[in-house]
Amino acid sequence: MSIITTCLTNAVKKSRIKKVCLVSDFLYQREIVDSLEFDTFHVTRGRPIAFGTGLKLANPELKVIALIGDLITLGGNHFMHAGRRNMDIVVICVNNFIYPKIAGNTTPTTKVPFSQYAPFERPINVPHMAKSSGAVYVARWTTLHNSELTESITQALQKSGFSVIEVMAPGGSYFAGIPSLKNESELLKFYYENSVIKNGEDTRNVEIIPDNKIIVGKFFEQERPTFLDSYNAQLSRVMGDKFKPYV
Amino acid sequence: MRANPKDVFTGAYYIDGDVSSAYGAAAAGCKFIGGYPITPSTEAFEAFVRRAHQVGAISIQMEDELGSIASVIGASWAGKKAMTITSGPGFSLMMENIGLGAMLETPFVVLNIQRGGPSTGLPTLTGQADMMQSRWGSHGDYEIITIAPDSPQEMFDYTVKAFNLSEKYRCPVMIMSDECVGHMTEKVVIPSADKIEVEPRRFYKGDKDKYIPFPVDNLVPPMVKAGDGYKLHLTGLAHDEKGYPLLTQNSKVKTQNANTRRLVDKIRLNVDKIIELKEDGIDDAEIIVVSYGITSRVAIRGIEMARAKGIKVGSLRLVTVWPFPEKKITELANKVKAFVVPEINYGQIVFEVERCAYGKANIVLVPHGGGSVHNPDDIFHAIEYAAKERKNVDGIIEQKTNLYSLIFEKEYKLHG
Amino acid sequence: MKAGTHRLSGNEACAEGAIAAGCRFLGVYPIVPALEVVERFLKRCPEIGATFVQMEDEISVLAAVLGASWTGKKAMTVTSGPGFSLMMEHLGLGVMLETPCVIVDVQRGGPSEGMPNSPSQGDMMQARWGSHGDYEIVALCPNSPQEMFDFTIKAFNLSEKYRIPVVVMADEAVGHMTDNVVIPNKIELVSRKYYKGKKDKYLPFLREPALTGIPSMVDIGNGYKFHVTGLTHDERGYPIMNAECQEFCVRPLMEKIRKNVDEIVEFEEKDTNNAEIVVLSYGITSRVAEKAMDLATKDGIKVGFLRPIVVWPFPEKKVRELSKKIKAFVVPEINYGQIVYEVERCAGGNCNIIFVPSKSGAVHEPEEIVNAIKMGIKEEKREEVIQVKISNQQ
Amino acid sequence: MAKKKKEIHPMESLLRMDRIPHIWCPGCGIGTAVTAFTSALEKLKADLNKVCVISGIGCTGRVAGYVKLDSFHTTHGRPIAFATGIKLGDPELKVVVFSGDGDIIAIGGNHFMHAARRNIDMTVICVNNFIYAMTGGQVAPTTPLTAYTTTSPYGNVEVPSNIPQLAEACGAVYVARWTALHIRRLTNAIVEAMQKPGFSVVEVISSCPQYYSRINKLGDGLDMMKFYHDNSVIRHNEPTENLDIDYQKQIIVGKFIDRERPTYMDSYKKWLEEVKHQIPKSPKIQNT
Repeated sequence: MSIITTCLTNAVKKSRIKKVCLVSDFLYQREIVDSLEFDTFHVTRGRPIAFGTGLKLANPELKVIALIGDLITLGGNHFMHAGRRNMDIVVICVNNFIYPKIAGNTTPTTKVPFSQYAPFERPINVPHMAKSSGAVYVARWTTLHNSELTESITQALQKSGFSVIEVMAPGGSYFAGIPSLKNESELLKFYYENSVIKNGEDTRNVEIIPDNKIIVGKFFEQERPTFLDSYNAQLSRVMGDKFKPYV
Repeated sequence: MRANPKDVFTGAYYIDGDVSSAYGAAAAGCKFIGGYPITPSTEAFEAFVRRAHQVGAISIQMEDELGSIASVIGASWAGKKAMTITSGPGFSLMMENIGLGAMLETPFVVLNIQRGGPSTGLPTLTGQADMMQSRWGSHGDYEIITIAPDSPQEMFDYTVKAFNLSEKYRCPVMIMSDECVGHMTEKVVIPSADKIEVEPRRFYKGDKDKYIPFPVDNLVPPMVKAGDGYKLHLTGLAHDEKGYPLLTQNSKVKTQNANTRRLVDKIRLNVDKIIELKEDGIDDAEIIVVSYGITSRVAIRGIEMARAKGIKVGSLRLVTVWPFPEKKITELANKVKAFVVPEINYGQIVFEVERCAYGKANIVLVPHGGGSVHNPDDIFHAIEYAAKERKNVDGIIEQKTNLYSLIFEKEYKLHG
Repeated sequence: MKAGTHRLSGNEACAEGAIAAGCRFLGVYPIVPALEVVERFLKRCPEIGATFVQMEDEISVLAAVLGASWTGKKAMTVTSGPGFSLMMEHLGLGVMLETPCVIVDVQRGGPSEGMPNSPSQGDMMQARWGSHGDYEIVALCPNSPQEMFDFTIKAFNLSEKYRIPVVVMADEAVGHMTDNVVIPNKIELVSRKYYKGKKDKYLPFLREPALTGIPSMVDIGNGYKFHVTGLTHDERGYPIMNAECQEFCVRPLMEKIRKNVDEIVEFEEKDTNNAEIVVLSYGITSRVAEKAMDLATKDGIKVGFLRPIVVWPFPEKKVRELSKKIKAFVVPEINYGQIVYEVERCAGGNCNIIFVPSKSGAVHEPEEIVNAIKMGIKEEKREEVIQVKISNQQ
Repeated sequence: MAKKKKEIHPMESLLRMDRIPHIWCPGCGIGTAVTAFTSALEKLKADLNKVCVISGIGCTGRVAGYVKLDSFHTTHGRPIAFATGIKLGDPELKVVVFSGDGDIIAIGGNHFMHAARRNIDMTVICVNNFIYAMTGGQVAPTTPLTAYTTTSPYGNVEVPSNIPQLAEACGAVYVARWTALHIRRLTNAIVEAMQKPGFSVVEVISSCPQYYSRINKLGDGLDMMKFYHDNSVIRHNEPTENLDIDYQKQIIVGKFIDRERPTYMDSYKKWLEEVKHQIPKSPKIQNT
């Protein structure tokens, strides 16, 4: 967690963006939020993106970062539609494999058996989902890749549009749900041994499959007008000079 | 403060309640609407969307009501007055985040054009069955303000008032209108901007480092805007005066008490300032008809019929339904024989009247399931009955309506 | 599970109760503090052949539970405040489709995220009024692991009998409390009323008698080809949009509960016969209240005790009857006033109402309640709820 | 005078004739979709008792009320979640979710996504008419860019959802798209989808003469059919990212995805088998 915090703080400094605002849902990110030096909102489970949409539209100067525990459960719909609209939000999806606070239940990104009762659901492929939803920037890193992660967040902040960065991070005492891992350094070692960087990889192929290597990297980048860009463009086209762009 | 002339579409219009409410929102300085289409509230959203660019506002149609209410709370914290528009089923979906709005002490307005329920119910027809939900619908303890307008003109006036109250007390304000008022087309006069009183957002003006979002000694503290460098932190968890969650065993009692208690106290202690009632002939009345929203207009006819018969009837119309005018009802209960409460539901606000009457007066409920307004005859009969009844009856007396007899006592065929 | 005495937490007892009641479908979304129910149920899944699904959010959870109930399985979900708020829309659907199911709400501090690990009784009114439109609901309030077991079974029975979603309003303290739970040899279960007539004559909402009857159900997939809708419908289940149909469809939803109130309502009373003060409490608070009552009795005060076991529908008659005999009701709740308003309403000005709010997130101290009882003896009659100030209130 | 023979609708056995006439406008494509569905049922020769239809809210949401099967008209956006419960409650049933784009993709997007991810065995027939028609023509997540609706009075600014791509990304095993013009192919697609174990999606592009066409001045139902005739291109197995629909441009139709994945019930049963021997017969209980 502290690694993500550092990356985030560094990236915000690096990107030189003044008005930054961070929205997170519950589960574990409280520690991050409290140590950050900009406005932070901790809202209902699954709703940071919807909340961020309101912030962004009401005050377009803001750069909104949505930090999400395991987004694609409750907030999947907001994710999908914010991507479609290309809402100017940076989504950092912290993938703990399982909910850190709530042990013993499967979440959509559950990968490995964490108890004798194996989760039998297929994990969701976050990068592919992001790309299919229309994101303009898609990357995945583990907490091991901190310099790459910082770079990625900086790039995403400087980009306008819906950017998604998935971060594989250890969650509390349940290290990635792998019973054999005892502490954080073992987990990092696990990441070191089990991850492979493949920039530009087709997001279809980056699904996390048990016993396969975790593919990390910057997968995808594109340019696309954001919601407000197209709003202003369309209304100016229809109404001509009468319309004052909303900024 | 007066309204901004740019936001006010001054003039006389022939519009329906939904549209009128949208213009009211614009006049009050609303700059953000997050909505989702639902019959019968869509006209309000559409009207605002058409006019949004004229007042420098923006609107977005979110993917669902969960999203629309979350975006509204976000927009409010970005410094804009914000509103969402919905009806019963959407309102039910919003319940979780209305709790968040209350917890973060966020000013925003929810316009609920009620329809027949429960569930999908009667999308195109009227109902008043969400009244208790507006007060109790989210989990945990909080207080809100609810206003029930009864005409398109009032939809304008009270939308402005709703924004003012929500800014003043930093709480969600619900406008609980109904399909009948929403789709009723009448003359609406929008006055010039200098005649409209608007409560501006109270922003914190002091030192940036010294800003405390939830000071214990201030019931309604000033707000700041996100992105202005106050390093604000807000959470839906129980929080201390800085807004940080405090969940450890020792401190939690204190924080929750201070900050949850305030959610309740800021309304309860200001009840007299918030409540607005409209009275008619209650000074020497024996019977008082308590009504709200569209029902109060139907009740007028019932009251006239009773007065023609020489019964002394007064009318008490609840403009603000929540907080409930407890004192007024208790005071009246000591003077009158009975309260007659017509509602387009099977008993909601009548329980509140019963509670506050303290057994001093009889309570007659005139229920009506929804789908249409009352038959004034039913209200008249209830008044007539209440005037005759000499005993003090425990509990609520339910008036048997014409519709009840029609459906359950006669051989009525619903379908061919 | 074998009959006998077991040591179980409230949540585990709840899961066992559900299994004993024949629940074979559990839909959940993980939320503190209701997790242990899920874990226990999941553990027993392979053995009993039940279906378990963890959905993407609480909205879909209740939808799935309603769906499962129509296939003939007894279905349940467990949640806490925030999840319960999300379920409100489908609570209405459940009422409208008259679908039997059980919702266990292990209440935590609110509003919003509030305090996930603290007990609260802040969702009581929400259970009754949380969904839009008019409906009646049945809600039970257990105060011990044993009752978590018993009441879960009772909830299934009531829900099958009256074809209505039944809510078990537990709280974090009861859920996490570990105690002896006696599992009896024989458990009485109410089974669903099935339609037995001709397939093409089946009408899903036909009532006998017309107003208060409970329509009989069929399982999906047996060729009845019925249609049900959340819209206002007639006895065939087809939507008709007018006031007459609304009266026909919605009034019985209320009347089937209101007219059967005496059968449904259940409460526990102690020493109320010649009491001056009656402490009315439910759930975890009632355990503290009992202690307070003992303390006050020692001081020579005549105190009675009334505990609604079924909180909704509210035991209106009993409260009204008592109010005429006593000086005051003392109502402690872990919230800022919910059920106390119901007591105030039913007391009808016959006696004083003293409300003991709690420092949210904590159970009352017995002394607070004792003080309130003493106050009840002294206080003159007033026409408002008298609120007790708690010591460390800021 | 010759006695007039009572006309029997060919689909009478599958429709609730006591509810006809239906509520759909003349020229609307939903009726066609229903016919395709009922023909598919006849073709399938499935046990009709074991088929149930779940709909949400909206014009297409009314389908459940007209087909003579066990049918549920649920809340807005939740038919997939409701159907999940039914399918898991009784795995023998064939579950069909028949609803509109606003219902399934907008408010119900999350359920769509997760049911596909879990690969719950159901068939989703999503009628896409580019607009919220029941509420009077608001912008939908499928409304093409620049199209007019009542809540986009100056033209839509949101990029529309690409339903097949979404379905594929989430894990659907069968994805096809046809317009209301391609009746035969649509019927076959529904047959295939219903035979396929797992989450199958059939998108039906449908005309909405009352709102979408009227607001955008695109003519009546017939004009829309002509448009589909001239502008739809059949391209099977087209990569789903190319399937965006632009305003009044070419519509690519066809069968795009047909793959195998274990369904939820398969994995669940497998898991039950796996853990059955791992657990003690009765969980640890401390007897006192």
